[in-house]
Amino acid sequence: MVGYTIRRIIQSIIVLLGVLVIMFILQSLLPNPARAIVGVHASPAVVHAFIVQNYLNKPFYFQLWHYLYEVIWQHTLGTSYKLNESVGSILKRDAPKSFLLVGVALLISIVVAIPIGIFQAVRRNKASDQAVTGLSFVLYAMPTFFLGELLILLFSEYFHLLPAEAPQGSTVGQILAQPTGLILPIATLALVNFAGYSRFMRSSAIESLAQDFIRTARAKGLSERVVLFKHMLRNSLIPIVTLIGLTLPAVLTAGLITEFLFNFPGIGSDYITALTSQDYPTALGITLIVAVFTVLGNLLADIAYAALDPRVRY
Amino acid sequence: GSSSSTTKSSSTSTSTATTKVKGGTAYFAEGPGASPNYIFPLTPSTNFSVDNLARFQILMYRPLYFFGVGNKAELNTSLSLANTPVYSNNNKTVTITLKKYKWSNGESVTSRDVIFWMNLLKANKSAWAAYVPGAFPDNVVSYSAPNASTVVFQLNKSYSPTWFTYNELSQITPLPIAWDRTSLSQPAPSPTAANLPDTTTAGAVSVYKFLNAQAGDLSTYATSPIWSVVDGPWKLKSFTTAGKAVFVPNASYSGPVKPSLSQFVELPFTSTSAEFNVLRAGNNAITYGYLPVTDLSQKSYVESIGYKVNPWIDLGFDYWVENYNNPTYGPLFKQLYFRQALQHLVDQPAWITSFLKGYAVPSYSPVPLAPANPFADANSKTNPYPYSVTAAKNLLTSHGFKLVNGVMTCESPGTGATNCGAGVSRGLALNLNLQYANGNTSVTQEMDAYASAAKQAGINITLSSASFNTVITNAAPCTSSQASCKWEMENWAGGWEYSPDNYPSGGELFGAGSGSNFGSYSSSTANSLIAATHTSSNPQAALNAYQNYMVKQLPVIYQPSPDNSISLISSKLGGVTQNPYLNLTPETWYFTK
Amino acid sequence: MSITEDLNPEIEREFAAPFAGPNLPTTPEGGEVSGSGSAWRLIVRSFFDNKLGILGVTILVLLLLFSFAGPLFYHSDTTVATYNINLPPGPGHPLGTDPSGRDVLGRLMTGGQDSLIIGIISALVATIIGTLWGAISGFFGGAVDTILMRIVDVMLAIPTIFILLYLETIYHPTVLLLIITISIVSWLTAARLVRGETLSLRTREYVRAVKIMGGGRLRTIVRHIIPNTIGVVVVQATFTVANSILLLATLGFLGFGLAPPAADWGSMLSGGVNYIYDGYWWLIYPAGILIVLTVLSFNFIGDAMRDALEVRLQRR
Amino acid sequence: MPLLEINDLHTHIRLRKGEVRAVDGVSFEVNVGETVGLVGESGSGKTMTGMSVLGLLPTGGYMPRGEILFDGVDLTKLSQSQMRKYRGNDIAMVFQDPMTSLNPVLTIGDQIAETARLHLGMNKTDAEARAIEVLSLVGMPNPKERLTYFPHQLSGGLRQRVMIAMALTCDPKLLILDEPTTALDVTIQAQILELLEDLKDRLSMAMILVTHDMGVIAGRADNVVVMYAGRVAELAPAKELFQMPYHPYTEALLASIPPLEGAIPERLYSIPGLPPDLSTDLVGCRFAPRCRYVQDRCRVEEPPFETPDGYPHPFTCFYPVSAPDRIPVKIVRRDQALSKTGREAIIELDHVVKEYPVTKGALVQRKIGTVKAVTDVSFSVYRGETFGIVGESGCGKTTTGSMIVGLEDVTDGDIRFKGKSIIKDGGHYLKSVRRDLQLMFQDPYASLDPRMRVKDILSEPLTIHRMGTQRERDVTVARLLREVGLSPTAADRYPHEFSGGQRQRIGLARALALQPDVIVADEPVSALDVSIRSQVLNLMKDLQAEHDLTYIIISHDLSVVRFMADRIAVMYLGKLVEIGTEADIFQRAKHPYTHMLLDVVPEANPEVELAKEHGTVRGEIPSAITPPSGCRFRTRCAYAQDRCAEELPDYTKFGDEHYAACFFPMANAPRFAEAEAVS
Ligand SMILES: Nc1ncnc2c1ncn2[C@@H]1O[C@H](COP(=O)(O)OP(=O)(O)OP(=O)(O)O)[C@@H](O)[C@H]1O
Ligand SMILES: Nc1ncnc2c1ncn2[C@@H]1O[C@H](COP(=O)(O)OP(=O)(O)OP(=O)(O)O)[C@@H](O)[C@H]1O
Ligand SMILES: [Mg+2]
Ligand SMILES: [Mg+2]
Repeated sequence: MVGYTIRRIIQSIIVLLGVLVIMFILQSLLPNPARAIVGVHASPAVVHAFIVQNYLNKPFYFQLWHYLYEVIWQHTLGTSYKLNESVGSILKRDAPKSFLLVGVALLISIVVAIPIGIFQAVRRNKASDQAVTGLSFVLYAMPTFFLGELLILLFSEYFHLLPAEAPQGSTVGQILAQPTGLILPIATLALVNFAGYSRFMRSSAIESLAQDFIRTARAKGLSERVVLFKHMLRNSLIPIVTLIGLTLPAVLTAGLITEFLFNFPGIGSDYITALTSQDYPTALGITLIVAVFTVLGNLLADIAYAALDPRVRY
Repeated sequence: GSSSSTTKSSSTSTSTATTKVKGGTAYFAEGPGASPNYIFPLTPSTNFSVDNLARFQILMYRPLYFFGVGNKAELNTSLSLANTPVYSNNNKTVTITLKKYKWSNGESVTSRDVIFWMNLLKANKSAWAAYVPGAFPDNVVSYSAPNASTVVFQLNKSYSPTWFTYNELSQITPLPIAWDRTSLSQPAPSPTAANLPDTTTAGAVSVYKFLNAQAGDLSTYATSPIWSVVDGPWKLKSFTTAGKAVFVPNASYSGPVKPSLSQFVELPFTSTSAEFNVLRAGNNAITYGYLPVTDLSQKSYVESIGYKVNPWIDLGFDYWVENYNNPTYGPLFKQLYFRQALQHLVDQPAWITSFLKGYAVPSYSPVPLAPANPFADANSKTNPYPYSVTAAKNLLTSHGFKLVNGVMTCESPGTGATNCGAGVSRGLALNLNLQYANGNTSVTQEMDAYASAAKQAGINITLSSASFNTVITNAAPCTSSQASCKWEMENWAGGWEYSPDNYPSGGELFGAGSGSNFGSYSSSTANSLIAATHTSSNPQAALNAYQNYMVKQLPVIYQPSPDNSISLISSKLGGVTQNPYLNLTPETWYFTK
Repeated sequence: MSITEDLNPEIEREFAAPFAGPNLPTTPEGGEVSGSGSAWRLIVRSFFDNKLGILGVTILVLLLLFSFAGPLFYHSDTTVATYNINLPPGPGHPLGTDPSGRDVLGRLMTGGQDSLIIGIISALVATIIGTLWGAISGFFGGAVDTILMRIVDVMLAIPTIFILLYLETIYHPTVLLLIITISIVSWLTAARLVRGETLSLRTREYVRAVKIMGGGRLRTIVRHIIPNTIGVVVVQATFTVANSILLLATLGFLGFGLAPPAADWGSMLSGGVNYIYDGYWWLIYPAGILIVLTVLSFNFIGDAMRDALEVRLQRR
Repeated sequence: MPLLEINDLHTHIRLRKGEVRAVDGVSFEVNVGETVGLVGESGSGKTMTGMSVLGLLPTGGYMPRGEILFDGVDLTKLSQSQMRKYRGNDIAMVFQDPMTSLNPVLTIGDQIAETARLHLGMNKTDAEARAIEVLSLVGMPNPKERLTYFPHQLSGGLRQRVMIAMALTCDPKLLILDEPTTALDVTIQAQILELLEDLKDRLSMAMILVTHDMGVIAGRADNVVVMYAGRVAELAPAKELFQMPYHPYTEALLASIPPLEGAIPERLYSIPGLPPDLSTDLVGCRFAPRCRYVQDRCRVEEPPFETPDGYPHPFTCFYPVSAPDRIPVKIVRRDQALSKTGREAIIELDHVVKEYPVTKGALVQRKIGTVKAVTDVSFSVYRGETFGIVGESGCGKTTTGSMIVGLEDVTDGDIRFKGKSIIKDGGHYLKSVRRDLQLMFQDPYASLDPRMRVKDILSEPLTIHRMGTQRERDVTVARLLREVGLSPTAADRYPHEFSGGQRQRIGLARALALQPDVIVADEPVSALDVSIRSQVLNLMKDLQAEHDLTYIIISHDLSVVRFMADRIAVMYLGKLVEIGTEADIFQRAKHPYTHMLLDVVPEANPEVELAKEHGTVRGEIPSAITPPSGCRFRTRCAYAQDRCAEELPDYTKFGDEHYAACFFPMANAPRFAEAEAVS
């Protein structure tokens, strides 16, 4: 297990290096951000100074090398062009909030999707199954922002029940202090994820239910409840765990949209702001941390997989 | 559009007389993604923004000269730290006398504080956003403080006094001597101490380094012993790195208007719709917000929940640029008739009423009509090239163009009066690209309308949209051989704001080779007219000559200039004025019963 | 991405009756063979057993008719802007006009063309790239596999929208560019899926049989591996279309859709969402519903197709 | 009163389209202490009958008619919750595949204790104690330790013991075993069956033993129920049934089993055609279309299940088989001239070694050992003969076969085809003789590309070798199909449109397409039903004669190998332990391992089976990664001595072509030699 973990970590580092290479290649294709950063009024000298100062006149591999140097020796992720802050401190401030949002939504969607998926599998092709299937299909077909807007329209605009904006604040504590504001963004994100997970849980449960050992369990005289929750559940969770790892990027993307929509002060909003203001170091830092979490999420998923499935031993 | 908006804005300050209550907290909505993040007034270009300067620093650190009187674009003598400057010696010597202001640490605002600024600026000018080689402070040969309240500048040549006051002296912010150090552990120096670090270039460099580093630590803004020394009406109480700033009145503020509010809060937002969602939800989370242009139809709703709708007009004008060095169309852009044709297709009145619901000012000239200002002359008030597809068509056909497959195509090249003009080759069809900044429905609508009108005139315009920054990056001055010179027209939909260069003389805009001349417009007449606005001893005459030329010559394509924002001000809030240079003065605000 | 396609495809364990044929004494020794048609015909047949599948195809056909045949019957100039902006539905404009005064119904049709073309073609391109990538990776294994799959891992570690936004910042969004960019981020799942399939196909006896017969690698990949991944690939492609259309909508929302007068439903929807408080429902719901319907129909089709394939697998 | 009495049981399964009548009027009874065997072809309703007793029907399943009386209670009338009281308690069931039938994520202790807690109301500790008890009952070594094991940590045999232990937890009165040993090796099968026998006596249970293996039934069942197409064809005490079957189906089943003793028939009897589709309406006798004795009446009228006068037991037939009618066994002794003299060795294996590295790790593969799949194996195969390789699972049969056809490289040693190495010259020679060495695959499902039509499958080898024009190929395809007994229309069909046996025929046709000299057939019939199996074996024999083929037949089924092979090699854990002619092996085997194998194969003859000495199988197959030193069989050998661990026994010659690698060769003949060969 330890050996496996070490190897996976090395592998993850290689993947992250790959992410950096891709991002720097992409960045080198982007228009030079200097003018956009320093503004309409700035003189060419200022523009030039900015370029030199940020190595924008250097080839991408030099920039990459410099960035690695910053990351490894200086423990920073560069400085934002626009925000007068190190990218590290932006991430330290905003990433926890985003992971709170995404994490809670993910948790809720999983916790709801699992029993519902099982329920559907048990009542397969009955009206209730088809109703949930229909709902999850529609949710799944909805662009995140559209769903979010509809929720805003319904709950803040029409019923005045919930705030249309996420809580504001720089710390997780401040965010949590205004829980009502979290409901809509979390609901949006959770609904979007729920759709996929419940569908998958349903198939996974159906598949598990068709396994021979379920028949064995029934032949023992166990009640359906025990059959489902002791014998079937863990087996059908195994593929779900991997799925969650794999869908992390998609979940984070939905998180980005949700943050933007609800004015949530997290890295998703930061990312869009950074990109539209060509604040590349910030955008890069956020991409990197998201990649780190994706890779980490997959690692955790694999470990959870091993924990759930005794057949897997690394 | 223009007249109505002017009257609208003027009504603000004279709001109905109701009982004024002391105290209360006002919440001000920051623009999307525009939250303050740099506190040191000697601001580098990356942070040189309205949000940092006019809406943040100025609340705490007053500039030597304050601009904007109510909603009029003028020097505000009463809010300035100094009396009106006196020019002498053929406009080569400037003498400034300071009024009696105090820093919050009890020290007086003296000429030494101005010298401190100048020392820092001289030593670190390249780090300063507003620095243009040859201009301030290069054009100041020497500066001195004969006594505690007087500063004297010797200039390298004669300058137009108005220009120099509005554009150069306007940049000065006296700094407290308490900042004249290179580490936090050092005690704050005494203003009378000799040999303070700023007096040597090396010292000034390290003081700047120190202060700039301090300004980089956003989390300490509210607690730093440096930044807490203020001479403005407000003091920072708390500041989150996300951009939420809480101000409380500076108890020892010595200026004329003292705050009535007990707290003033600036709130960050990711998008205009996010801001508007919050505002609509009610509960007074925002006292002073804004209405996104797309939601103009919501005017009556916001009024019903207790907001006044007031446009905030800043001094500026709007346009988009053509690339005079474009290898294909550059020669055509250089033809006045063609620019006239393009301008004839801009239907400013219709755009303003339909798309901007009246919240805009037409632009015909680099010297704006609104807000009220002493600069615009009669020539800038009428549009010489009003909307007319036929006029545009005629201009083209009378210069050798013919419709070929619905597209105007040059049929008779040459330099004669009825030819297409120098460098325009036969068969050149008018298939132009126009890129505009997205995120703003009205701009999209305008560009759509423009492309449709152009089509009727036989000009095929392909639209594309991109982020503001992409547009502005694409619109870089270039020479025709450069690969990046392929762009034809770029509209970043922001035009030009006269701030902090408060004088609308366009020095950086249209001068050949000047920094913000994106389309590489080049005309020797224009160059000399611009120069005159900087140096003439008869400023207004020079400015009039300049604007008359620019109105006719169309160095850019003018488009309606939307109001900076459509403010939504709680009807409980009184005393609001909307400064044309966008300076925020919550000290004049108060709550009413 | 579609969440469901990546791992174990859903197995609807429909019982498949064992193969049976008439057993007349006069038959050849090995027994008679009854034809039920090609695997494809079988798939098609079980596909049409699925009600949702039929619904999906019906919706899709209607959408295609709406977008491509619609303009033949309903004429409107969707390229020219007018000042009749944001008109509610009324005579001349059954679905009102948009903020640039264009007819919404007409624009929905042209927008549908672009959305469907972008969605379908980018899914096609992505699937082709992904299939080749996955088949090569899986078949050759070893270092080739490691390198190719690490590249996929890297791309997967960056959320799609991040790469997309980067690319879109560089270029002006055009139909071609949108196809290219969406393809670039969409092939990954297909690659992983096909690789997985190839790994298992590689050890199938009929693939080993090629070697016994003396056939080469090329033959194995082209004649045996790729044709046998087709089922999975087609299902994946369907889901990719749905995802591409969603991606396109999201891009539109973030301001990276097609610029007017060209239209895509995503940009129309996100443009309309700006007016969410104004009651301009015709700017929001028609586009929104069309997107949802399109995505829905492709998901239904994909789902039904997967089930159909499963049935076939069961029969084998 | 019998413990279980099934009367006219019908079990139907509703499908989206139509209904399957899986069990269609089945009656039999089971007494305490008795084993009832349920036999029949695949799909005849055996499992469904067993599941009906437990009330565990698939979705859509229901019992429209009939009763299942257990201790006088009609189980068909009980609700699910009432049924649960019986399941696992009074009636327990053991399923076929112990790997899939055990929950992979729960420990075996948990899975066993669960039943005890549920039905016996035990607490955790008591239940655990009970689990240990039943595990020792089924002969699980170190039962206490094993409680925390997961199923995958146990071998197949031990897993099946766990399944049985689980079934025994509550001292059931009735134990239903659904193919309990089909997934296991013969040796393990023997152990498990013995265990069951023993337990039945000790615990005085009744058992229903479901199997398709007549041999298993012969030795273990008191009464046998022969099922066909959801109905009982014949019901009789085992001895009676095997002596004198009355139903043509029973007769045919028995006749299609290759005998393990006595004369080897030239051909086997095979039942033509396939069982009917149970979802269609069936008129008349269900077996009629495949019956040798069919009369017109059979096609229209359904015979009753009854004991006609003068017959000892019930069956379902109008025209029962009478002794003179019995299928004649065509006894043609194999041509004795098939000796190696004057024949050329077409394949020669020379000290062949095959090792697979065992690796771990995803990014950096580390070798953590080698699987010694084949170690130092040498033998020759002569032109025109059939060479059999037998041995337990994992002994290296497939690997050997794959190396012979060049599908796997050898790690060491040499393989020669017609005297020339196919290894040494970098594969050039192999390439040129590729078409002469063909493989027939085990799994007819997996060996045909499901996307290709049969004609493409069959012409693909021709295309690869650029043989003939398109027209000629078509002709060849038609000829091949005819040769393997398929109609020419088959050419346009896809593999999924064929039955298993038909597919295996196509596989054979493909192997023949290139007119090879040698065909290696790896378990060619192990996936097939008995009735189909004999068809394919007969066909293979016919084709061999026609095309002068040399076969190498790999099988773990000794009866198949005996039927087919002239010479037989016995492998154990990668080593060749004994080689000789069919008679050498079956009558004069010298190696204890060969003896063990021969002793445990069940034979479809109750007399032989019942006379068998039990307990000859010891232990389990050791790991191929760390095989035992010296003689690899020593760990399971009753005669092993110290020397066996220290030295590697060399081959000793016992006859012309008979060699065995043992220090202490068996002096007595294996059991089969005793029965007199009829010649
Ligand atoms: N879940 C099910 N749904 C529909 N039909 C089924 C189902 N299970 C079995 N059948 C059908 O019921 C009949 C009897 O099946 P059963 O499993 O009892 O046969 P079996 O004798 O056990 O065969 P095998 O030897 O292959 O196990 C067959 O025709 C089979 O196709
Ligand atoms: N590709 C492989 N990699 C690693 N080990 C293998 C491989 N193929 C076979 N082995 C191992 O080699 C040994 C011999 O396997 P082989 O398949 O030849 O046995 P077999 O006699 O055919 O068994 P069975 O009757 O189960 O088919 C086994 O221990 C097996 O696990
Ligand atoms: Mg069965
Ligand atoms: Mg094998």
